[in-house]
Amino acid sequence: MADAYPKTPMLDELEKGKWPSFVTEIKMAAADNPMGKDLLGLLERSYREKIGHWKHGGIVGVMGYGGGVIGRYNDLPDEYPNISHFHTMRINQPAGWFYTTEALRKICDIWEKHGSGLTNMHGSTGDIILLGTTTDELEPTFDELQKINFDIGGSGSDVRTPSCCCGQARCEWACYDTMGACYDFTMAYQDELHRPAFPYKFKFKFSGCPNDCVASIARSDMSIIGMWRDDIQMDKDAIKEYADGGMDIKADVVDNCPAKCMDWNGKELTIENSYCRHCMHCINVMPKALAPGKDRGATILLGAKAPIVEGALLSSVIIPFIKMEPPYQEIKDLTERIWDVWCEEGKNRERVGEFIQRVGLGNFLEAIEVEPIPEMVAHPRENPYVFYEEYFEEDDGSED
Amino acid sequence: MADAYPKTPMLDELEKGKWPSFVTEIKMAAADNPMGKDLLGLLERSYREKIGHWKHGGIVGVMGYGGGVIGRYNDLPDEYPNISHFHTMRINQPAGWFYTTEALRKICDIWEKHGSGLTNMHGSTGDIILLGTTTDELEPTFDELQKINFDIGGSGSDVRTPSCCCGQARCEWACYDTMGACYDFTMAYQDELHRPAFPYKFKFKFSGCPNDCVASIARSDMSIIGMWRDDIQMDKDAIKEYADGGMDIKADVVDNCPAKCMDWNGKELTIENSYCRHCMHCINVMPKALAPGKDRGATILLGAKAPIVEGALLSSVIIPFIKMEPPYQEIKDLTERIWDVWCEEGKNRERVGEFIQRVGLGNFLEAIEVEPIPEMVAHPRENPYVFYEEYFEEDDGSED
Amino acid sequence: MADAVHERRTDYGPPHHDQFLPPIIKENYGKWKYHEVLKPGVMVHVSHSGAKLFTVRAASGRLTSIQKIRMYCDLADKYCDGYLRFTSRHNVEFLMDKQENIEPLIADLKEMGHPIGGIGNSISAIVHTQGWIHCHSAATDASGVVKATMDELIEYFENMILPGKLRIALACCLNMCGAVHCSDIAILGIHRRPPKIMHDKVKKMCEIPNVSASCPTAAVRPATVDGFESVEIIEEQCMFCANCFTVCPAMPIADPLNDGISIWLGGKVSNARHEPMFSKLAIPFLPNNPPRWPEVTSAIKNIVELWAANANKYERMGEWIERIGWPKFFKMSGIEFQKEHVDDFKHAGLTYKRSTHITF
Amino acid sequence: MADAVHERRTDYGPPHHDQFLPPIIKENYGKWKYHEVLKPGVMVHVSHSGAKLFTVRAASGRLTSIQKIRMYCDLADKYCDGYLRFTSRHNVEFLMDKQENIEPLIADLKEMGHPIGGIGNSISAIVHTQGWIHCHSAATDASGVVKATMDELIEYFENMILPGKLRIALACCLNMCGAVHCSDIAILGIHRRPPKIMHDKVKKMCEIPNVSASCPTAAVRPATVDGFESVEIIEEQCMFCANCFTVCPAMPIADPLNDGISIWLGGKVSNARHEPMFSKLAIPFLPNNPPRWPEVTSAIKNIVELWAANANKYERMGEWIERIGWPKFFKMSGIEFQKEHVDDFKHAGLTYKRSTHITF
Ligand code: SRM
Ligand code: SRM
Ligand code: SRM
Ligand code: SRM
Ligand code: SF4
Ligand code: SF4
Ligand code: SF4
Ligand code: SF4
Ligand code: SF4
Ligand code: SF4
Ligand code: SF4
Ligand code: SF4
Repeated sequence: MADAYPKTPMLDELEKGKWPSFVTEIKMAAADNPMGKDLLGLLERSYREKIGHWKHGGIVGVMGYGGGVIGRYNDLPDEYPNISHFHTMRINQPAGWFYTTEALRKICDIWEKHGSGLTNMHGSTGDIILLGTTTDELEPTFDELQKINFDIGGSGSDVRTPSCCCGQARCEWACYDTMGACYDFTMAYQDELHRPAFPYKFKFKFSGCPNDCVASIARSDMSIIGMWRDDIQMDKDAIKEYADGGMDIKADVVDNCPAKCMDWNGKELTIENSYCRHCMHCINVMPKALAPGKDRGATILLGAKAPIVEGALLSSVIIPFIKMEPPYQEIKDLTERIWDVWCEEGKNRERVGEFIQRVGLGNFLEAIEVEPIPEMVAHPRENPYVFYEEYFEEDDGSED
Repeated sequence: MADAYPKTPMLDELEKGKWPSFVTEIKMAAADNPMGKDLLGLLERSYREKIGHWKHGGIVGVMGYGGGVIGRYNDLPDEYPNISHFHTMRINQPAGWFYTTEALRKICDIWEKHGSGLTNMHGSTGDIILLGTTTDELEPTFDELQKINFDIGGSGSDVRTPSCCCGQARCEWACYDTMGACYDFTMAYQDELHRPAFPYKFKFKFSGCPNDCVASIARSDMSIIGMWRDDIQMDKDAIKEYADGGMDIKADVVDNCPAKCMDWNGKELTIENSYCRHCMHCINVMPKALAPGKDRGATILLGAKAPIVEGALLSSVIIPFIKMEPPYQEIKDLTERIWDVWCEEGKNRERVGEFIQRVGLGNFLEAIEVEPIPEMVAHPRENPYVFYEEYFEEDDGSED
Repeated sequence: MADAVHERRTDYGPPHHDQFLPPIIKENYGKWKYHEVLKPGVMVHVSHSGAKLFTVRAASGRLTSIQKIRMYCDLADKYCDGYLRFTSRHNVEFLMDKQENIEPLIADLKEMGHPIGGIGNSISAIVHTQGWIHCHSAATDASGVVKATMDELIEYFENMILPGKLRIALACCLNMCGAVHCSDIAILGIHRRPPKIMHDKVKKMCEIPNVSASCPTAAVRPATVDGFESVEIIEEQCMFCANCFTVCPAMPIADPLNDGISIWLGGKVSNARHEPMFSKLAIPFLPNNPPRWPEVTSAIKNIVELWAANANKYERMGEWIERIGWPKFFKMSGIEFQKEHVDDFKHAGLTYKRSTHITF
Repeated sequence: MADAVHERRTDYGPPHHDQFLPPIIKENYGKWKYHEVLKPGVMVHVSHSGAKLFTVRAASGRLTSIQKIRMYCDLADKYCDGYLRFTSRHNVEFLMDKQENIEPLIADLKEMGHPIGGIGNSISAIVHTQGWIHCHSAATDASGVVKATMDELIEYFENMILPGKLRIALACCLNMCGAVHCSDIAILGIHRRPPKIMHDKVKKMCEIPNVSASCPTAAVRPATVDGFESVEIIEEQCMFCANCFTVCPAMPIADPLNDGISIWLGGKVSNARHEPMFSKLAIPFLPNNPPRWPEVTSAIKNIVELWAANANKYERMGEWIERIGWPKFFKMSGIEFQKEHVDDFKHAGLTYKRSTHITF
């Protein structure tokens, strides 16, 4: 079988070493599939020439959907005809990336029949990426996906496939049901996910606590991060066990608290909870002894994105604390008000974060009908260029 | 005498209370001087009406000088004729604001004869402010000042009157002779100080150590701040005395060290000097035990200013360490290269800090022929928008 | 068999996750009490009910064939009652309630070529993107650089011998699909030459006003060249972001002579201790040197080891550098500081050193 | 007697300070070993030679009559061999080598109405500006507000009962001659109404292009009004900085109904512990209420006392607030948070809260 592959001396180097080799994966797929063989050939060529061979994608897709397929053509179709089309399908993953082997096998079967047999498990937004097929195979693939209830994910100027950490499924720190919320929002916004109608993309990510294991604060337009607002739960015996077990509680825990709100007198750990910043560090270090409080919910933040065009952004706080209970109506109402304003006034290719930067947080808040509160800023303004909105006129006692 | 003053019921309220009263000062001057009386009247009126009564200044001055006098006229000259002109003269203070009573009395005598008898000791740039005289009195005043060797200070787009902390005259922490350097620079740049020829003002301030007692990092275009680069000097016995005296060295000193480079084991204090940030805190708290090292000089920083127009700036590092020895030629050469570039390319009313912000520090450094070093930045860039300056062409092996 | 006349559905969304959760998770959903890392790549979560869930995390190259997925399925059937999951960094996790299955599973995984690790104070898989496998925008490959780098760092994946977590991400162009902007170490593909303009195609393929508008530095201007309505680029204003190319395919920017990789440091995402931080430029340019990018892998290894040897416990890369200061970092690492390091974009002034907090 | 024909000199510079230094300073210049604060407002500097220099610091209103200067001179002659100095915050300092002179000097100073203090962990004199005494640009008075405030805070000048130094500065307009932008507490005069344009005078008094260019928000545009070549202001774009007025006297901005004071907190200059910081807006507007500005003085007193009661030792205002977070500060102080607090100038985005480091 090996001689069926094109010669790939450079790629072969990447089959050495301990980390799983993507070259080996391609070869595994190539064994049964001509697409894989051409991909090996084209990639080897890229390695030799130090340049990619993919052209700007055209618009291809599946009937009734405005996104979810990334069109791709190579620039040497005569030499690599099996991948002259090589489109990617983004398939909405199940929340938390949990699978039964049965479901996975069905996906494999479909992709064996209709595509390259290559995937990304998963794409960096979270989708199952079915990597490489022809225009003709798109509809048939979707047809089969329907039967196993896997739907298409987002691409283009729409809601992108939401993702979440495993949360309450496996983590003791989850302050809300991330998987439940992720599923709920995904279902609620099917239309927005599948039919691009925004100025640009809009991503939701759900993390169960401030450790933020789906990097939502860096990578989503709306970041929903688990939070508690009462006292950290403490198990004194467990603290003693850690101390007896040799943990240097002063150095490892107390001195690393960014709020400087902990104290360890050698016997007892105290936390001045009203100063706690909810950073998670102490809980991370002593999972048996400390836990988030019982009054749990989430912090909602807005606006993260990669640098293009106005520079990278992190999300910033819009709601410091909200209870997370289905159907999450308050958050959805807020989201929709945000979309309305952004769709109305946002520029083409302007992410919501950039939009806020351009119009100013104060004006944005007014437009979405949210009161400004100090939790939204790291600190108040430093420059004195304040747009006071009213002034007194000589003739009246009232403000203008 | 009291009935010679105008009625000032509001101002009189400000003669109450423990803090020295400027109203009392004005009254003291007014006793012998009609300017003071009119000033009381006009000021009382401002208090009543909640608005100032001074007009935009005209250009007045002293022959041969392009600055140093702030012209001022009131907008009610018929009612307050004695202060219809009320110009201010800025007189270059002696370095460190040290005086003999003899010198001060001579100034008082001149101002009694030629002005309002009111002063600011001192203005916030550092000058002796002779507050209020008429156009006719400017030349005669200067004539008398010449005789006692007091010269005029800066105003307008020139070098402003440099100032300095008392440094080695009274402070154990001064890492160089601030007063000597301040005098030297003032003398070297007399022409630039007296004849505005820059895009805007340029201020020098000299502080002997990072405590920065003349606020140079916030208030001067060039900040020269004392610095050492060897180890902090330690007197172990004195440390012991502090400890025995009840100082909590861990809490007060070690825990406040921003570099986290100190350790106190209950007996001995150790400093990992190569991590020390030269913040002064430990030295400030234990002046008998710790002192700046012996290899002393200064850090040079550039660009502080108040907010108008582009927002306030703090100075930033241009030379992390330089020995401070007269005639400070290297610093003067640098200064003059900066002026050349700024005069050539700076916009009208653009301070040097704003200029650097506009052209970019990298380009600015190239223009003034200084190599970029990491000490100049808090951190390297976060955005990937790098202007790589060369690229390879196909036909040559060399960079473009 | 595909039924040609079944009703065509849309917008039914992903399958609900409930059906994919193993019974022990369903029973203990939201009831976990604490976890312990048992050894590299293996942890146990203990429920308030006393139930114990064991997780084995195996490395994945992310680009996965259906053959490999089926092999995972075989293992999950054998040891985990047919359940498995993937992580947010694309590793594969096997979940089970039977502790005795851990060792045989690990043995099988290793046999298959999948190292176990990435949990705790270790380096996990590199979040990355498409590169020359699938994207038109790439300035470097993704999977190859990742493979070469992880081979070099494998001991830190398989062990927990680091001061804290270390997260690496790669993006093959400034679009940063790998969201590398907040990583401890970011590997970023970069162009360094302005786009070449296919003047005969611009007007046909692109909207000229959109193209001009796309450039963050206004370097692209409408112009007539050789009789074609097209655009021109003021080269000194170009910083190679490729945004014009994203909008207009007639302006290709990829260039074998000048494309390469930059290395960025000190970002983080979690709120643990320090607030989230952006990564900062450490090495402005390293050449594309396939297949194993030795300049890149050795630069990264040096940085990892410098951090490992000098950081305090729990101190992420960025926290460590913030404590010691960047000048010290440049000194210790031997990386040369250049003009490129100095920011000159919008907020550049705020990155200047506005204090005397200097080390010598 | 003025000699009419003496040679007219220029550029001779200030007198050299050497002639103004007391002998003990000349002898010990650069040889000081340490200092001790003996009591509020009194310190001793000890030389390596063993010599001791005593300093008594007295409050000054800065605006000083020649009569007062002569009184200072009398005291300096009596106790200090004819030497004295002023500080960078405009206090007056009496320097002497005779410890026994301290108490009589203090008695005389107090008698004259000059409190002793400002050294160590105290509030020193307020750096300030001209206000209605001399400047055309003022939105409030300077000396009056300062006097009223210091009367209120006098116990903190005369004692050392604070956690650290507290520096207050006042500027009567956004030009910020008092460089209030880095003060623990900044009192800033503000306008809140766009300039009124004297259309008949603009063309005569000002260069119209310069006037337009002067506006940071491009609110000023050339326009013909009532037949005059003049300018107009787009009111919604005006943030009352007065820069157009600085350039053009025909656009007065001062307005009794709307001028007032804003309060800013948490700046510092020294490098001690924390790097220098800008002050941040705490109270957007308080009315001008002469002669004693009670709203201003009581707001400041409350803030000082809140800080004094809650900060750790050595913690400056800004360091304290940074530790507890601004939301907490607003809660504790009872100051209302408003839209005005939210930055909307150039770097506004960097002031948004980009983490979950939140307190409840
Ligand atoms: C497939 C994927 C990379 C991967 O290998 O995982 C990807 C691939 C592309 N991204 Fe992305 N992005 C992918 C996740 C991201 C992420 C990460 C995330 O979602 O967490 C980001 C950063 C976060 C963000 O949204 O800002 C990201 C930021 C971008 C950007 C920059 C957007 C910006 O506002 O700065 C672009 C350029 C654009 O949209 O114009 C872009 C554009 C693209 C395009 C469509 C290329 C283009 O210019 O049109 C790429 C198609 C590649 C291909 O041929 O398949 N992609 N892209 C990821 C989607 C997989 C999935 O659905 O699961
Ligand atoms: C007298 C003094 C205030 C005082 O009471 O102490 C003063 C008074 C004036 N300053 Fe100032 N400045 C004075 C120190 C400062 C300082 C503080 C310093 O030098 O340390 C600053 C902030 C630091 C800086 O330079 O940025 C300062 C920043 C300004 C600005 C804003 C400049 C900027 O770039 O942002 C202006 C407006 C301008 O220049 O257009 C200004 C303009 C003015 C003018 C000339 C008003 C004008 O718009 O033309 C004021 C004249 C008032 C008068 O009638 O006497 N003054 N000015 C200070 C000079 C006394 C002296 O020579 O010792
Ligand atoms: C499985 C996963 C979530 C998922 O649904 O997929 C996960 C799971 C856990 N994370 Fe995480 N994290 C996961 C991605 C992340 C990410 C996102 C990322 O890397 O892109 C982050 C933010 C990274 C960053 O800050 O740049 C993340 C930051 C943390 C932290 C904070 C560490 C820190 O000191 O900054 C903790 C706490 C700890 O480890 O002490 C944590 C802790 C944990 C715990 C211990 C939570 C628990 O009790 O179950 C889990 C196992 C720990 C481990 O891997 O060491 N997890 N964790 C993700 C595994 C990815 C992988 O394959 O390696
Ligand atoms: C006399 C004066 C210098 C001069 O040449 O005029 C001076 C003199 C001293 N300063 Fe200062 N400082 C003087 C203005 C300043 C300023 C500038 C300002 O206030 O505008 C600062 C920066 C303020 C800021 O950060 O906003 C300043 C920040 C310091 C510090 C740092 C304090 C801190 O914790 O941040 C110290 C160290 C200390 O006090 O522990 C210090 C320490 C000292 C020492 C102890 C130095 C010494 O050994 O002689 C002197 C007496 C201390 C005192 O007043 O408590 N001096 N000092 C200035 C007195 C002004 C006044 O009348 O109050
Ligand atoms: S984000 Fe929090 S809740 Fe979610 S997996 Fe990570 S640590 Fe657990
Ligand atoms: S969660 Fe973070 S801020 Fe809160 S007490 Fe623990 S370490 Fe401190
Ligand atoms: S700046 Fe330093 S040297 Fe100068 S007076 Fe202040 S503490 Fe002394
Ligand atoms: S000077 Fe500052 S940084 Fe240096 S050791 Fe002392 S406290 Fe630490
Ligand atoms: S980072 Fe750039 S090159 Fe890589 S997949 Fe994303 S868009 Fe394509
Ligand atoms: S690559 Fe970027 S900077 Fe260069 S011309 Fe295109 S859009 Fe402008
Ligand atoms: S702050 Fe403004 S009003 Fe006050 S003196 Fe300076 S320029 Fe004049
Ligand atoms: S006051 Fe300032 S913002 Fe308003 S018009 Fe004048 S220059 Fe522009």
